[in-house]
Amino acid sequence: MDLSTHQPAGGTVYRISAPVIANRSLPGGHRRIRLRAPAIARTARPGQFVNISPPLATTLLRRPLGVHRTIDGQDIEILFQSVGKGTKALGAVGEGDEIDLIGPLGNGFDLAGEPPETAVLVAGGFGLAPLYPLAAALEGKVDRTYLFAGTEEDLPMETSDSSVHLSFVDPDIKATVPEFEAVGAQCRLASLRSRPSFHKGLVTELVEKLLDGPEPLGRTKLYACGPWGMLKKTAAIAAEHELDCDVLLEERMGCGVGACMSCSVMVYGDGGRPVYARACVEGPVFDAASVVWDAK
Amino acid sequence: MDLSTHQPAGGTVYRISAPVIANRSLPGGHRRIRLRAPAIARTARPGQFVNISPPLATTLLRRPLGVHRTIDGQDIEILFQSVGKGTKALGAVGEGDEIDLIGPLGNGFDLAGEPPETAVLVAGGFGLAPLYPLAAALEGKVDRTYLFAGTEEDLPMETSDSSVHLSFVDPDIKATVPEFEAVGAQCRLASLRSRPSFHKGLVTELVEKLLDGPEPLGRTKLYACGPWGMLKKTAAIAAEHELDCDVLLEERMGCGVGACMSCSVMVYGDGGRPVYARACVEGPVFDAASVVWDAK
Amino acid sequence: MNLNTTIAGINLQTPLVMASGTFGFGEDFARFDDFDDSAVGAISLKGTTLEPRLGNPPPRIAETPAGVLNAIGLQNPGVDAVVRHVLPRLEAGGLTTPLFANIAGETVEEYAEVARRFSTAPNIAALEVNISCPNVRHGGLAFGADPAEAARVVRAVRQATDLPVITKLSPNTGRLVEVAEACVDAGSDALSLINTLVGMVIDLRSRRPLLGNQTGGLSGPAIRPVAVAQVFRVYAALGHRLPIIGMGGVSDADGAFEIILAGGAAVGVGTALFFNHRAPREIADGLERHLADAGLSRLSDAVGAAHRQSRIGGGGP
Amino acid sequence: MNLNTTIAGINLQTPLVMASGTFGFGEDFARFDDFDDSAVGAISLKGTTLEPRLGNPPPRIAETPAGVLNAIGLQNPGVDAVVRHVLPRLEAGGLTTPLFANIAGETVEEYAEVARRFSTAPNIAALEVNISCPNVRHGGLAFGADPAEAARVVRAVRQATDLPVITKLSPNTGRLVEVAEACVDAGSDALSLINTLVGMVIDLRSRRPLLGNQTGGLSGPAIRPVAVAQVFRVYAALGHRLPIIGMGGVSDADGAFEIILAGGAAVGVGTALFFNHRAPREIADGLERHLADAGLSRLSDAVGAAHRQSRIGGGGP
Ligand SMILES: Cc1cc2nc3c(=O)[nH]c(=O)nc-3n(C[C@H](O)[C@H](O)[C@H](O)COP(=O)(O)OP(=O)(O)OC[C@H]3O[C@@H](n4cnc5c(N)ncnc54)[C@H](O)[C@@H]3O)c2cc1C
Ligand SMILES: Cc1cc2nc3c(=O)[nH]c(=O)nc-3n(C[C@H](O)[C@H](O)[C@H](O)COP(=O)(O)OP(=O)(O)OC[C@H]3O[C@@H](n4cnc5c(N)ncnc54)[C@H](O)[C@@H]3O)c2cc1C
Ligand SMILES: Cc1cc2nc3c(=O)[nH]c(=O)nc-3n(C[C@H](O)[C@H](O)[C@H](O)COP(=O)(O)O)c2cc1C
Ligand SMILES: Cc1cc2nc3c(=O)[nH]c(=O)nc-3n(C[C@H](O)[C@H](O)[C@H](O)COP(=O)(O)O)c2cc1C
Ligand code: FES
Ligand code: FES
Repeated sequence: MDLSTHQPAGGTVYRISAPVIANRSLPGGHRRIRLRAPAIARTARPGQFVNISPPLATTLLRRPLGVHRTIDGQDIEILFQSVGKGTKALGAVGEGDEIDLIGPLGNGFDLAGEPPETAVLVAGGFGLAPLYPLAAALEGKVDRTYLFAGTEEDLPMETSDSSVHLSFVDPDIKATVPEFEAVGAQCRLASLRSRPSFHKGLVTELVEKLLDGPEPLGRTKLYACGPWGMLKKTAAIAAEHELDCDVLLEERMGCGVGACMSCSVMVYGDGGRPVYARACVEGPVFDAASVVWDAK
Repeated sequence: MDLSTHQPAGGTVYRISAPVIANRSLPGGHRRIRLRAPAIARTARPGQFVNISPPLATTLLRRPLGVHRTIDGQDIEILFQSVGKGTKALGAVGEGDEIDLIGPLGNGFDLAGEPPETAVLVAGGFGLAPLYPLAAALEGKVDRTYLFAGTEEDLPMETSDSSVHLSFVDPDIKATVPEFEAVGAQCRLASLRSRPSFHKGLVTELVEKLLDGPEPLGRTKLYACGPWGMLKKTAAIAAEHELDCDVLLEERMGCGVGACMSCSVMVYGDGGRPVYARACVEGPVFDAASVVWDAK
Repeated sequence: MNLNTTIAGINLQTPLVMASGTFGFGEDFARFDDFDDSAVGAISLKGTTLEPRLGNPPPRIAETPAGVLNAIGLQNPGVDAVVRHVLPRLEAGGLTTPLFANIAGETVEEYAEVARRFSTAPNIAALEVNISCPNVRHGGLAFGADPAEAARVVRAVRQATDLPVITKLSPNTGRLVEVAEACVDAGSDALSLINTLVGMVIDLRSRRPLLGNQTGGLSGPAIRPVAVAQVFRVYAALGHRLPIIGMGGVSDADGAFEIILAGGAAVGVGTALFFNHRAPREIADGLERHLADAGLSRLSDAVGAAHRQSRIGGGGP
Repeated sequence: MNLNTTIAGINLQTPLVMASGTFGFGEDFARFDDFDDSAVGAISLKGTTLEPRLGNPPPRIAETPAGVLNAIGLQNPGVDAVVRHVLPRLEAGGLTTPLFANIAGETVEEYAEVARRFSTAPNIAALEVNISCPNVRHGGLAFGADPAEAARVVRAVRQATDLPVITKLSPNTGRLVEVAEACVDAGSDALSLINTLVGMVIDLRSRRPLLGNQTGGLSGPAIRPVAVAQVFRVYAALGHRLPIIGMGGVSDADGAFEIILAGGAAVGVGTALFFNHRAPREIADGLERHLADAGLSRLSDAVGAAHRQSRIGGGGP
């Protein structure tokens, strides 16, 4: 994309007054909300997001939240964390309330080109949520998908112990996310503190173990979402192994449609010159190699 | 009261998170809300008010609303009109919600001194509501109470035709407010447009008919609440007939407790010099003779 | 009802101007399936400089009580890219809404040069001279806070173009009316105000300013009373000489009508677009109702009406 | 946790100063059955002039998005009535909270005379020189927008009193830091900022300015980002020379902590009292939590910390 002339990008954006179908609380203060938003459910791609107005004009700006699942071309599901004013208000809505939202927004993951043979998904904490639709979309297209997730808190999705053996980690490291396994991904979890069945350490160590391990991988691509430090490390691993790597970046936003330049991410533009790209249209998914990792 | 040294005035003010006991809609967009607020129900006098925060931080400032009735030293009832943001939000609360309010505020009507023989209550539109507790308090203390109310819209209280004959008006003018009759007041209503059973004209014409009519009145005092023009006219009638007259004035307020000087009403101070009094402590009830009627 | 208005000889179908910096270069909001062009009177394009500008380090936006703080830092592709690529794209797309080029610079000469280059474009209706950006180190506010400096910029632009010149003023000065007068004397055909107020949010976790630029510009409903007061004052001083595009915190028809009554011949809508892209249509409809309620048949009868309706003797003792 | 702070040699038990004009002469809030004096660091009394002042015609107050517009016009009983009647009443009542007399005038000599008369009262801890009231025709802002004029007032007050002098500054100028510097050079022992921003609300029914005074001063959460920015700037320039009482839109501990991190050694609380008289207690408790979370044992360690935590290289390109 040519960043030099402020091109509009992305498809049609719908504004929907979306009825709340369900709003469930999950461990660790997370919530899963299901909204009736057919125009978005039909068109949203993995990695795209919606921009929500919390109920009762609690906040002025909308809040960007990833589309976690689309259901029957009717509903969208969002996993979110109640961290501040907006997400707390959203957590309090009930069935039948209507939520004002716009979407789908952002580029989403690029699924048009030749798929890799191995997809490695790397999540930090809440970054797990937006990677789920990607895993689901990759099922059947790639030979194998791995998911590694690092977390110090409860994850927004249920975890258990996997029955599948993976050669590149100790057998007692077997914590997994069944919902990801259900769409064909092999999972392992990491935490900096000692937790049963978790790898103790950085999630990126699991990635390194895989890449340096015995499994045949073929053409491999990394996909990552999480805190900046984790993404930077993942990008470095990708660079070192000369692998493609996509990262999903969360930036504060104004308009959500590319008009205001609030959501800038520094990337290498034409001729390697650093320029700011808009996370809401040129992102939120960026080629890790294009991101200026030292800008933050 | 000495206005020259910013004296604090009024009794203890309570802040209460008051459960909503009932919230009923009345004709003409009016509402009657009942709140559990024992400390206020026990201490509020006729003409005093509470300062309410509409729910969910809809507004920044509190909204002053008169105490219409106190019930069993437990609850207070408020009659109000949904005119703007705050009162609309208040209209939407449901049973069990809690409303943050402070009170009782203001001086209220002076019931301590020698009561008049005849009390004449004059209401313009919504001014009817705060006069009700006065009528109730005067019952038994005065020989007779009259209520005249003028309105172009629906009143906040039910009306019907009176069975009592009043000598000073045409017999076909018989519209009354039963709730006032129940506390011993004789009522007649006026409207500028033709309405069956209403006097066609200004409400103050009814006052003049009474004062100039055949009924024996003895020592008479007027009490009025309503729009400025109506109050001014009532004050002029009182002056002309050399009668005492109390008026309840509604002013925009900041603090509600006398600290901020937002709610000023121009009155004649010491030596007849115009000064501003605070409607929230020196008012909202003022001696009509002390008000500088040309200040608005 | 007729919402037509005229700014410096340019006819606008409604008084609503999409505020610079909130509507990009006019293309992004067209992505909405229900964006209603017919409610838009004019589009003020993103502030443009001679060279491309990177803009400020992120984060660039924060929410505040009833407001938004931004520090974009005039990120833009430079006048040549806009004139060569963006404007032809708009023309090819058939956009007929009048476009205002919002121009900025670090020196007087830069303003003039940007003005000159925009004047070559067939589809720019007017220049909006931004001497009020609080988010850049050089230029911007440095010109907008001083009458003589402001006049220098306007004079140079005036000489560099035949297009109508609108000057965009800053509230971050006690001398707004003086600056406005100087701009008019220097040849400005219209004024637009207000730009954002200097503000800051401190992030309580990191305990440092949240925005990459430390300070930002405050916009949104929070600043509407400031905007109304400044439009009122400038109209009182200069309303007989030229039209004012009033803006700041307008998100609904009530706010827009306040600005008009204070003296705005047109009304800028900025931050509101971020949370309600239908605001222009809703405001236009609401304005028609306000005019009808007031018994006015034309918008122009309402412009500055608050001055004519003022209390006799209003003002402090 | 210790919330003690010192302003110009005066020890305050908490950093919370009840802002002038919002707390009367200190007696009214005592009517609340649950008002908590122990959370109050100091009380800034209502602005007082030499002669009694009638104030502005009503309406004097209006609500705005997240803000309040007021135009009281310095209604007050005059310095003599305050010194002879109000202050003795407060003393007799046993009030031990430090009192700041907020003084205003139309001429430099009037400021000095009010200062002189307040200095005879035994229970005034400091003078707060209000050169920033936007709601009076003469004096007020006329002094606060110009460094030389501001210095004249402060110098005259300085010579008229032995009490500590706090100067209260206005945000309605682009020269706030210059004015602050001039006040310090003229002998001010502390600064308080910000006073209200000039604003206006137009009543859509009457189609004229709602307030009797037409314009008013904007306060409340809406202006907090402006207050934080100005405290930050003044602290950067003068924080090493004297303490700042920061205020504007503080209604909770988060807002108060922002002001402190920006450079406020104390924090004014005004408009918030109108809707929550328990704000001082809630803020004091919340500040203790913030200090604990930040691992700071004393309030003074947090004052201006946002400057020390700033990003390296923060600031626009
Ligand atoms: C493309 C994208 C996808 C996202 N997907 C999800 C998701 O699926 N689930 C989820 O829980 N969260 C997601 N987030 C983060 C989510 O937007 C924030 O948690 C949310 O905006 C916080 O709002 P608040 O009012 O609760 O918090 P506050 O802290 O009160 O918000 C204040 C302001 O900061 C912004 N802000 C705060 N945190 C973030 C953040 N992490 N990213 C961007 N803006 C932020 C808010 O939008 C708001 O403007 C996503 C963010 C982006 C940009
Ligand atoms: C002492 C007193 C007693 C009152 N008693 C009653 C009552 O019993 N029932 C009732 O319906 N109304 C009563 N009012 C009027 C009531 O306060 C207003 O209708 C209400 O404040 C409107 O708020 P809003 O948010 O709906 O309107 P908005 O117009 O949105 O209010 C904007 C601002 O203006 C103020 N305001 C608007 N109208 C009035 C008004 N008439 N008087 C004072 N301030 C106003 C509001 O308080 C608020 O600060 C009383 C007012 C006073 C001063
Ligand atoms: C994100 C953002 C970017 C802006 N960029 C510009 C700009 O480039 N040039 C300009 O003159 N004003 C700019 N402004 C100011 C707006 O045009 C407008 O004057 C201001 O935001 C007040 O209006 P509002 O409250 O309706 O947003 C910007 C405002 C915002 C919020
Ligand atoms: C009703 C009212 C009256 C005020 N009167 C004065 C005054 O007399 N002297 C003064 O220095 N400031 C006065 N102020 C300004 C406040 O002291 C304070 O600086 C301003 O309101 C910002 O703080 P806040 O947002 O916490 O209210 C007044 C403010 C209000 C709201
Ligand atoms: S949020 Fe406006 S450009 Fe991305
Ligand atoms: S409302 Fe504050 S003094 Fe009356």
